[in-house]
Amino acid sequence: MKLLVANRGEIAVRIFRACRDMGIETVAVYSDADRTAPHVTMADYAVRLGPAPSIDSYLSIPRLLDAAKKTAASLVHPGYGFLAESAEFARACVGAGLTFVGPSAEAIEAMGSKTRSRELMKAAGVPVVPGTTKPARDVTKLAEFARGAGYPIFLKASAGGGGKGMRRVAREEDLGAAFARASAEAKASFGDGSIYAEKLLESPRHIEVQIAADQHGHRVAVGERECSIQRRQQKVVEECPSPAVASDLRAKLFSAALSAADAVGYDSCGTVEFLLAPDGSFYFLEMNTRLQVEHPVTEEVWGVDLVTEMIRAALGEPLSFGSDELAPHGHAIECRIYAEDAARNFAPSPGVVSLVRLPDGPGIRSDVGVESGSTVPIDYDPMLGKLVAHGRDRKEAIARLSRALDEYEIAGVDTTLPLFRALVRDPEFRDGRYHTQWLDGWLAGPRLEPRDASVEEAILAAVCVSIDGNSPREGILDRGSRWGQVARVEALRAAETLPRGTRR
Amino acid sequence: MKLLVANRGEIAVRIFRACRDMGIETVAVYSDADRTAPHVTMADYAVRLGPAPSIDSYLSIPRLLDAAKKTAASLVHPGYGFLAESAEFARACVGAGLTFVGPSAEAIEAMGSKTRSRELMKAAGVPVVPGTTKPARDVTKLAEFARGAGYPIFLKASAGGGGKGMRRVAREEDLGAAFARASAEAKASFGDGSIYAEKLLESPRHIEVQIAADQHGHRVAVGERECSIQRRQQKVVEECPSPAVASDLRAKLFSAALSAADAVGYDSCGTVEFLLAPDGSFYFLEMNTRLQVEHPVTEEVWGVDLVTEMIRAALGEPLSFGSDELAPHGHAIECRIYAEDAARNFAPSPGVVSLVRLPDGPGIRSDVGVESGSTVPIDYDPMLGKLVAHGRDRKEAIARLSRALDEYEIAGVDTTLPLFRALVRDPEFRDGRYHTQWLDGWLAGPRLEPRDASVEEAILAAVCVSIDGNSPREGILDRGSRWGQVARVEALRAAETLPRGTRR
Amino acid sequence: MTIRRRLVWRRKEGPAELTVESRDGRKVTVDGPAGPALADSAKLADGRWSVILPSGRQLTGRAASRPDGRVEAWIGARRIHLELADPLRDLAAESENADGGAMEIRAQIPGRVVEVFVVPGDVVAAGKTLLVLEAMKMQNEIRADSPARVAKVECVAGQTVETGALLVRLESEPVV
Amino acid sequence: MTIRRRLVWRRKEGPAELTVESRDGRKVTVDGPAGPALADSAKLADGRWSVILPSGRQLTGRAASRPDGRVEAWIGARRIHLELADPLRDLAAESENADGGAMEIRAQIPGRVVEVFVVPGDVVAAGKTLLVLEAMKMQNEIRADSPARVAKVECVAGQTVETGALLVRLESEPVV
Repeated sequence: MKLLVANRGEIAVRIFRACRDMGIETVAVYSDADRTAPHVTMADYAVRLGPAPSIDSYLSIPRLLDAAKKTAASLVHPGYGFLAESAEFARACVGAGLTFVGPSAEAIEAMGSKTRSRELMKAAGVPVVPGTTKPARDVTKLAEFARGAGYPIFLKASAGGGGKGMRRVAREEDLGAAFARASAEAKASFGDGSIYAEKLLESPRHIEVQIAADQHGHRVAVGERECSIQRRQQKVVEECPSPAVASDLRAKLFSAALSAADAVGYDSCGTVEFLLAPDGSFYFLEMNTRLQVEHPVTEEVWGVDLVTEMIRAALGEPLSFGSDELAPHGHAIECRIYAEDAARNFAPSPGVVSLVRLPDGPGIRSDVGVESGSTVPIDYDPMLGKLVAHGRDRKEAIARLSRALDEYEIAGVDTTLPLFRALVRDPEFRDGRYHTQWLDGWLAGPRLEPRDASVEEAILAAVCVSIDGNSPREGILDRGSRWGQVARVEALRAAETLPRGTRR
Repeated sequence: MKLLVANRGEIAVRIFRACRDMGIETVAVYSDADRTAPHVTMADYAVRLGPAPSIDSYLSIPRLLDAAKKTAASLVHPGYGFLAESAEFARACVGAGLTFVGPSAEAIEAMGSKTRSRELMKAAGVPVVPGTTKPARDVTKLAEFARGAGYPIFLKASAGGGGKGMRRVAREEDLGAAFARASAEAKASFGDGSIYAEKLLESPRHIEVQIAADQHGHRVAVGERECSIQRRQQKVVEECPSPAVASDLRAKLFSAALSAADAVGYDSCGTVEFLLAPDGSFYFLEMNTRLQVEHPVTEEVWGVDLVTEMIRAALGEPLSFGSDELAPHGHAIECRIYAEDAARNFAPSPGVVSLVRLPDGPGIRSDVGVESGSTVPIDYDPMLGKLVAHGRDRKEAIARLSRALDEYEIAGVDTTLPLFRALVRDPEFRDGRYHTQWLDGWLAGPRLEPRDASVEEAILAAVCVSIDGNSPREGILDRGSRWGQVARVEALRAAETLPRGTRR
Repeated sequence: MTIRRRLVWRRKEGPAELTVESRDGRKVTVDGPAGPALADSAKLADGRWSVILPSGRQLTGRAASRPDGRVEAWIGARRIHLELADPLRDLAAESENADGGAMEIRAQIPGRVVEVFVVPGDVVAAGKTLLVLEAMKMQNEIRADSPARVAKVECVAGQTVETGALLVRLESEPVV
Repeated sequence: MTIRRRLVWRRKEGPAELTVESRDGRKVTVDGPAGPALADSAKLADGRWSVILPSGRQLTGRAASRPDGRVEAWIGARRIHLELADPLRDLAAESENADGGAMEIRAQIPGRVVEVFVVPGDVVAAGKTLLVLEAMKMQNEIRADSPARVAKVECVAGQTVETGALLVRLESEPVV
């Protein structure tokens, strides 16, 4: 039996590892930019899709189906991002006689549309954030709603998430411009510019519940995750359990999430996202009908393998655990490592990763999609992978995360590692006192200025640049090429013509 | 506060990680062979001990104490092997005003002598394997005992373990020669040639119980480990829990282990080893008054950090858990990765490790003391580190171990990786049907012959040797140096003048 | 950079020739027992190679040849052995000479004959060591590839030989 | 291989000279603000360096200089910035000339003056860009290191200059 992963990077590696554990052969697909990527070199089979741009490779349904046919793959897993929430792709797979590892196309469609999913939730008695019901193509409907619900409001692309096509609007005057930009961004990322609006809750927390289900009607809520550390709606750090959820709230969240899953007869792994207001009330946000980037924190604390469960469910097998057999132990924290320079407004930093040195030892897990020598292409979401620390409690998890960061080396491209190093030392983070707007405020401060060197550090640097080959003179030449590259990136970014895979 | 580790390799890295988690500064010591070893380059401080030979470096108490004084270290952790079971070293540390991270010198001494420890156990009502009571310097006493207990018997060095100074004697005629060799080996490894003899149980299993204790009289049994996969009394694979221990036997083992610990007022982490006969009876073997190589399988299943507990106990702090707060979840298996070629009778394979590529992802932990570019010196135990796989049950742990082995690359030196790859596919191993003599028998078979290449593998090899720089012609030259090196090793081995650190 | 290498793959089922050809080090044609196959090949930073065969099959591993002609290949923890003789590298190689049947074993690079184990008339089994030839400080046993009868011995212990010098002439052992 | 490098470490507390000297690339003497220190230095296979100082302090990390004179150093996930100017590399360098007070800024390697921002008599603050000099396709702003008054301007935009050519002469601004 062969499984094709219609994706790249760390999630393709993650899914192939589950396949190996289950004795299923692995089929990788790749664009020209990814020929020597780890997800290709570990696979049993590999098929070229096309040139680097996503539309000609990872987003091309016909080429993906050809690759499956060529290698006689019978299973297809979409990963996250790219076509993971495309009902069209799910249908195309089924139409080609393939087993789509994920929920039904209908469930994807229902939960994919923010407005339809909210209607379903209202019907199922799940509280929803006040918002427009129909996806709007023009601004008038949104203005009407905003006047009723009161500003600030939140504009969202109805066909996708991950920070794309999202704008906060504080006052009526800004609505027009914000709508135009949000709609354009949504069009570029999901091919659908329709937008809907929601009441903006003040400093809420983002809590999501992991659902595992099979085709025999078994549905289990496998713990919650805290994902409030976000930068412009993009998750940066996730935790399990949430420091803000006590057992009675947890029970309510679980039952709401299960109602959501029941409402669409959900039969795979998925995540129901809620906004938790400071007063303890919570509102349905959306259901992600796919595997989440942050699934490892749930796996470490609840001792489950969610990817294996998805594949079993797709094959018609029952879930390998009932809710009674599950028990959480300890606390886990995940950091998403992006090839971006947090100190330069998260400017992307594509290029060749000259060195990857991963931390290890007790409580540390790395799900990573690059290795020394890998290229970080400019064409896709610049996430390199995730660092996950697990401890007996939140305090030990943070101590282990901090220790792992001291061992972590990525050279050749800038990364968000320095951000995490500063974060684990921040008193508010260490006390779990944060919410979805916290990080944006934190980043505005002078926190990421690199410290000045001590005398000892200056001696180390002097030895490096003097004895080493890369003394300043040569420094310019080889540095030049990389700085030239960054200039090229800046130019590209400015032109906003960057055809990005959707960001998760 | 600074902690000095009087050791090297993976266990020094392991202990430094616990120090970082606790905010304790780390002091490494190194011989000339280890200047750029990972345990040195990760430490906050590093002090040269001397030239490569252990007696001038890692076994030199005066030089270790000087290093502690120079860096104002207040804590000393001995790791395992080297001086870990030297009461003299423990006393020397205390004498120099240092806090020895481990049990009292008295406990080390009592449990260090096989004969004294057995007397203590008999007094505490713990069943012991029939054996001589006094350590013997000549063969007559042993011959008398053997005639009484009946052959086969087992000769053991009374001052240390790890496969050094051990000989099986099947018949009286072989006793004299076996005694001479065992005594010489013990003298070389532990500076004490005295030997004692034990009745040899037929195909017993080696089960050990982890003890965690503090200086406030709290003592907890933290699960058992199965260590029957051994080659010439040297542990190769360890598991937690043991596939052969049901809950009632477990309760008896735990209470026997606790009685052993109580008998010497044990106040750190230690391990009580038993031999489990096929009929379910078990006998005290010895108590290791130190951290064991295989401690990670217990940490993964019981969710504890044994090294942190040892340091807390040494600092007078209480254990951070009571026996009621502990619960096991899942199953973990550890493989010891040695720089030895299992296919050539485990000939050591020192040299430069040109590539280390560690597996990662769900359930996998590597505690390793080398990285790409490291040198494996000929002067010490050739263990590179340990691969640990954790799953929800034994089946998932074996599947994950097998997956990790497919990702594991070590080039430049031969390793025992191919042995583990064959082992995880063996039906008897997969069913847990093995005992302490099982592996030696298994190794006698043709199991480690590398498979012949398939056509596809031949194409890959052809491309490697043709397009690559290391085409055969060059192959000879660079190979030459390594083969020359192996020849040097063979010569050294033959001369048996190899001053080895004790092997664990 | 055009590469053309002829390798002999000594398998249980008998030797097979592998011709490796490539103009760019990326598109590599390997003509083997199952006919020519175009392998999309790429070298990784850590020295391993990845090949993707026409069937889509992907293999990544490393291989290095040892002086005794054997190639040690690794795919993860899996060690694979294959006798991949490179006529250039085998200090001597057999070649069918004109009158068929007879096989001449000639030195491929200058060396010194260390020892000779056969005399004309000896009948040798496959794998029998005929002589030991030393070149570049490496001693290499020159063995018979298949059962044969020693027709001629053209060298003596201690003698240095030039490239191409005839060492031993074998005649295929008539099936008795 | 004897290495001798003079680096200027521009700290908030003012510039400090670091002289790096080594005969074997292992025993490295770094003469810095806290006097000479013998650093036992070793380069690791992955390009990082480990130094052990006389106090026993050990640091392992990597550092590379950037064209703007800044050096980016990393120890694990910790990024450390330091201005480690190498006179050789700074396309121009100030030097105290004979009559004290006045500082001459001369071209260190041949280049082209792209633009001049000052005229004699201007009073400039530390860090003020005096001119832009282009060499090896790199444009480099030559700035005043400390407050001063422009005494002479010896170059014009578009002019190419030889190594050592005088560009600007500054006089230290008398404390008013």
